[in-house]
Amino acid sequence: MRKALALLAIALIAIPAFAQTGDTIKIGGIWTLSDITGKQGSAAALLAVEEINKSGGVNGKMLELIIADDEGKADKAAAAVEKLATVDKVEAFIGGMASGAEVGKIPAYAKYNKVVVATGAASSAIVEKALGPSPGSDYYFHLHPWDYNQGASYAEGWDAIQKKFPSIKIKKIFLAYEEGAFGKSSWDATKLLFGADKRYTIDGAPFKSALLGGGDYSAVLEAAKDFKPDLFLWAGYDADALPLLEQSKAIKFTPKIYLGAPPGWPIGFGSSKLSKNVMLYGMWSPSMNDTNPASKKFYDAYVKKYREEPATYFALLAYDAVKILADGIKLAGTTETAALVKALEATKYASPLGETITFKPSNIIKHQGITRQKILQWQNGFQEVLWPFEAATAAPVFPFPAWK
Amino acid sequence: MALKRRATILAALSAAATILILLWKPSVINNGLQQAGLYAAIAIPMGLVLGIVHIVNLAHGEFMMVAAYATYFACRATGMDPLLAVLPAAAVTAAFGWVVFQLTIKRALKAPELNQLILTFGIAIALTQAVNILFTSQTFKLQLDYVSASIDIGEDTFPVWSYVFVAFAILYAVGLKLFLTRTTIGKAALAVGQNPKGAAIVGIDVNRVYGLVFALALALVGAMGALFLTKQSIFPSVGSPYTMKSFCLVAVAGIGNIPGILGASLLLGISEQVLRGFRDTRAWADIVFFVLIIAVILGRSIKWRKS
Amino acid sequence: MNRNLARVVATLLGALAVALPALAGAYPLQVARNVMLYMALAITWDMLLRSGQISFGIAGLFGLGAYASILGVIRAGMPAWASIPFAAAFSALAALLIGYLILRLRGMYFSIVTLALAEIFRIVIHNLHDFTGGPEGIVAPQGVIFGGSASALYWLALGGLAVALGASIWFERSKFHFALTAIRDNEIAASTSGVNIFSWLLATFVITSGIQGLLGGIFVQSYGFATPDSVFSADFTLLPLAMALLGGIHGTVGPIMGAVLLGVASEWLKLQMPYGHLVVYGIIIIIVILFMPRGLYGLARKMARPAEGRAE
Amino acid sequence: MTKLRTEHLTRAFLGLVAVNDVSFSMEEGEILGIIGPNGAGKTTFINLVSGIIMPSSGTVEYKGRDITYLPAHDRARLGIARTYQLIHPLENLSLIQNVMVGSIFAKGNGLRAARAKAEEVCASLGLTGLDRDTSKLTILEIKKMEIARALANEPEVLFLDEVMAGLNSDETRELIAQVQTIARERKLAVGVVEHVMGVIKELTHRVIVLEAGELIAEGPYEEVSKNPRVIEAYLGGAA
Repeated sequence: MRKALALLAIALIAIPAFAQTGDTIKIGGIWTLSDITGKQGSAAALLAVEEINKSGGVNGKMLELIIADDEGKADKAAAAVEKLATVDKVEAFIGGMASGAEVGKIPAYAKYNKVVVATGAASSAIVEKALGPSPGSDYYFHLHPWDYNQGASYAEGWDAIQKKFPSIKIKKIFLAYEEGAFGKSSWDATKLLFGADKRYTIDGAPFKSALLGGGDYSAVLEAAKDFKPDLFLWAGYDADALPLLEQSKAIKFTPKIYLGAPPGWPIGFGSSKLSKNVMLYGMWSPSMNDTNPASKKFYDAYVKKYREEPATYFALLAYDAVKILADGIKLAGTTETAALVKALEATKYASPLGETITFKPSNIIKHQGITRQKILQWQNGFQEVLWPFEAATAAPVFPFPAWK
Repeated sequence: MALKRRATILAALSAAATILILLWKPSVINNGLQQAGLYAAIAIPMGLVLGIVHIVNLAHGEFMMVAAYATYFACRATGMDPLLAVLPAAAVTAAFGWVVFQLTIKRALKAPELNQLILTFGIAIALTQAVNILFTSQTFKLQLDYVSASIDIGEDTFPVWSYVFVAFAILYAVGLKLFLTRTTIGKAALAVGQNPKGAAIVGIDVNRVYGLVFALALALVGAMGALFLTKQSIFPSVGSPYTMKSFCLVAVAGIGNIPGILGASLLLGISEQVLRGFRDTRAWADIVFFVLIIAVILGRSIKWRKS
Repeated sequence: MNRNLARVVATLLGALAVALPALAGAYPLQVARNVMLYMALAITWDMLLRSGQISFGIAGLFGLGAYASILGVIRAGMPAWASIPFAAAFSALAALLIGYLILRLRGMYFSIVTLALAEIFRIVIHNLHDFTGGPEGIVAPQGVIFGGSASALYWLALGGLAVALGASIWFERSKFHFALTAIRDNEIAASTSGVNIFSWLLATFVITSGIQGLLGGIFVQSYGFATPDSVFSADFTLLPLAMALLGGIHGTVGPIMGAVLLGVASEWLKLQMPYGHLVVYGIIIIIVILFMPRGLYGLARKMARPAEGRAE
Repeated sequence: MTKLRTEHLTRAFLGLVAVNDVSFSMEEGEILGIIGPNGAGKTTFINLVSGIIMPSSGTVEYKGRDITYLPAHDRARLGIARTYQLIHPLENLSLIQNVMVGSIFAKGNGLRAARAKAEEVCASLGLTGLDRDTSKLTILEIKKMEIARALANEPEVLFLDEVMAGLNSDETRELIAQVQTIARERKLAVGVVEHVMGVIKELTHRVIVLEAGELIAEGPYEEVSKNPRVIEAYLGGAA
């Protein structure tokens, strides 16, 4: 009892109760810090803050990023928002990855009505719905594409690729999707966007991701093999990448295009023989450094500071979130919400992701940033961008090589 | 008599079902068997610990995860094949387990059962998170050609690599059976498992036996960690689903019934694959595991109550 | 700890809980809400444990209540406040039905079956996309209950805790105490003394499950959404269990102490070390179990009366 | 008046017949000895009439009502109480709370009434220090506590299963006297299982003898103890 009370007392004392309104602009960043996306996202955001402060800060003030962990849980995420808003008194928020945690923050975000530049949370079914329509959700700037944006951009991308490369012909698409929220929303979007007006024949089957204790794909791969797709697409996690390929090889399943859409890839995937010419959906790859100076600048600075590669594009989104927010504050001259929202609406930010980010309405909210993902391909151990063509770093290799 | 007749009918029915499935979709049996092997080989060490030390080890899968990470880095540093690392991994994990046992579990053996449960829960969190800090949440995977091994029969191609799990499961079950019935230390372990107080009275050092059995179980888990690495990706939380699956399998088999784990795994592995084989039942494959667990346990309790 | 001191401490804590919205900012209130939720779950788990039955199915009945509440609002047009008692009733009814099946099981077999049932609930809700929203989850169209007012949400959470606390104290002071302790100590002696074991277990299971469902309803209405992964999370089973054990089982005080310890430790550690605090969290659990096998409350009582040996 | 009667009561465990075709009855105010060599089925017989296990065949009647398959807790409510060969204290309840259990559940008393009843019963057995933990009690006190718990049921039929075992001769004498007084005052039918024949001789009005699950003799102790079959059973059992 005594011990518990002592702990409670320490906890209460440890929370500084005074407000600090001096020469800094405080930004709160919330990620799942035990996850690589959150770890690197927060690191990249710190890098951006450092760069901005080195070049004189924003309107004469230094930026200060205060990081909090949401542990991937809604209740912890809500506590993180409250802490940043009331204890640290931050003036804007960035961050976010898992939709299930993001949706826990929304009531608190709405209560404080400070600008949020969100770096993750793709689920339109819960996050966008919970945000609700304009003007109630105007404070929220969503950088990452919604699930339906992604689906639409893939459909667009494949149309464009087939037009440009007549040798590539896709009629039948099979989607193997992990049975959780991520896979299910991918399946819904794929059915909706590829299945429309019967241009493509679509089939799909769920599997249990290795991330959640699965790892046996035999049933879904056999269903795919029977379907004989031109494009085989899987929506799962990095833990599924190599086992799926190995098990595909074991049953001699050789689609012409083998495409994966995990949020990240396992370490050293490119050095695996099986990775050859596997395609992927994503937003960024280090190969873009050759064609995109912003990408190279970010990459070099990140590697120099942290001595590791950014493993996923979530690091870049967090970096962009800080830069976009800083530009907005510069333009508005204040962090006051109405003015800052207005300033951010004018955002035209050349992202290291290889596109210019602006905010446009999506299905429900008013401020959606990126709507397109990219189609890439593993070539000789590197992720090369195939589409959009303006960011392309290589031409597609087709078909997917059959197993020897 | 009635019991025997019922067993015969059951055996005949399951044989008939097997043949039907074989004709309809031979891959279901092939995959189900291999999956069952993986389940069983991971669950058997937990059954051993539960049967003799009477601890539900909630860090079971986490120990396998640690073994797999150790194997991964050893293999990457030396270029060794993880199959060669099976024995070293077993030894290292056993040593690690023995240390963990001496430092923590031994001190909680006299406490109520639930304390041991939560203790191992704490160990599981600490292990997972320590690995997360060291190696991040990213996944690692060795790429080995032989895991894609398969056999062609007519039109069909059957993957066969995972039969290595089946082999290990059988090896574990038979080996443990022999160990527990033929060796002095094994007999002592069995005696301790059945009646710790009685064993102590006849002069068996109960805590030492517990420590040895725990280390032995972890050796088996460690070997599975190396094997698991051949086929699957590893990441900090990779072990935890296997803890729950193993716990369930041990319960279906009945505590102390190690060969029963093979049967339970077979039942669950094949039923899962059968459900996954149909389009309409695919999504429900996960539920079969839990429905069967409840059915078996309830069925057994009713039988007990009758007799 | 003598009785007067205990009463003073209880009164002070009660006063603190009531005064907190006036004293503390939004962050401590939010943390308090989280802690109170887990505390209430820990208490209900302990209530069944007093009969010797170890449930691993807290998350199942909690999640069931959560979905009953949000689907009650969305599919049946219930007002949000009414959906919370509905959640309690729904989980209680579910517990009544499954209780008939499973309450004759004992020991690990009971535990495993409750765990399996929780998984079955999750999978069923996961798979009934059209009705439940499936794996992606479902959002309450009217948003968070009480318009998201921090103090109202705090009172709601405190209300949930008060129900659990009230039930637990009632259990300690009524026939439940005698029935459950007798069942835990010796079922045969209990039955030949007239204790209808099955009925008392069923009543306890239904009551505790109902409260767990109630808490699920409160949780889901406090955040305005449900996903299978969030409301059936294993955290809702394992953390209350750990809290009750670390605080001390078979009574109301232990789970309270354990929940304060782990709940506050978890937030406090996070402030100290944003990366890696979960390792320390695990180590705290290990250390408390090793050095306080009867939990904080057991240790406190032992220190309060060292002369007497085994107290309980 | 006949309180308890069995007809052809039989119980087999996996082919082994523990109680075989036993028919007997117990009258109000009667103290009945149940004797027989080890493994004769005495405890199984008590388990059958108190409802802890169910018979394979035969019937049990209580005051004319068929209770053959009635669960144990319902029999306790009707008025059948018992103690155990191996002590069954409820360790997490205090002495008085142990006794209260009988009154609360078998009689449906409230806690206050149950406490009053328990205090009364404890007083009649000479138990004091009622708020002590059971771990602080002597063997005699635990035995008395279990008798008190049974008496708090306000039973009409009471079975005492080797209640004197483990007690010294003074303690035994004290308990015999108390059991006799209680049986007389409360008009109980008491069934007593004992190995010490002195106790049986002093305490009982009548005995039944079981051997290998069968009832082989019945009557006053003096008479039965001369029965050659009984002597043989005991000698055989001893040999």
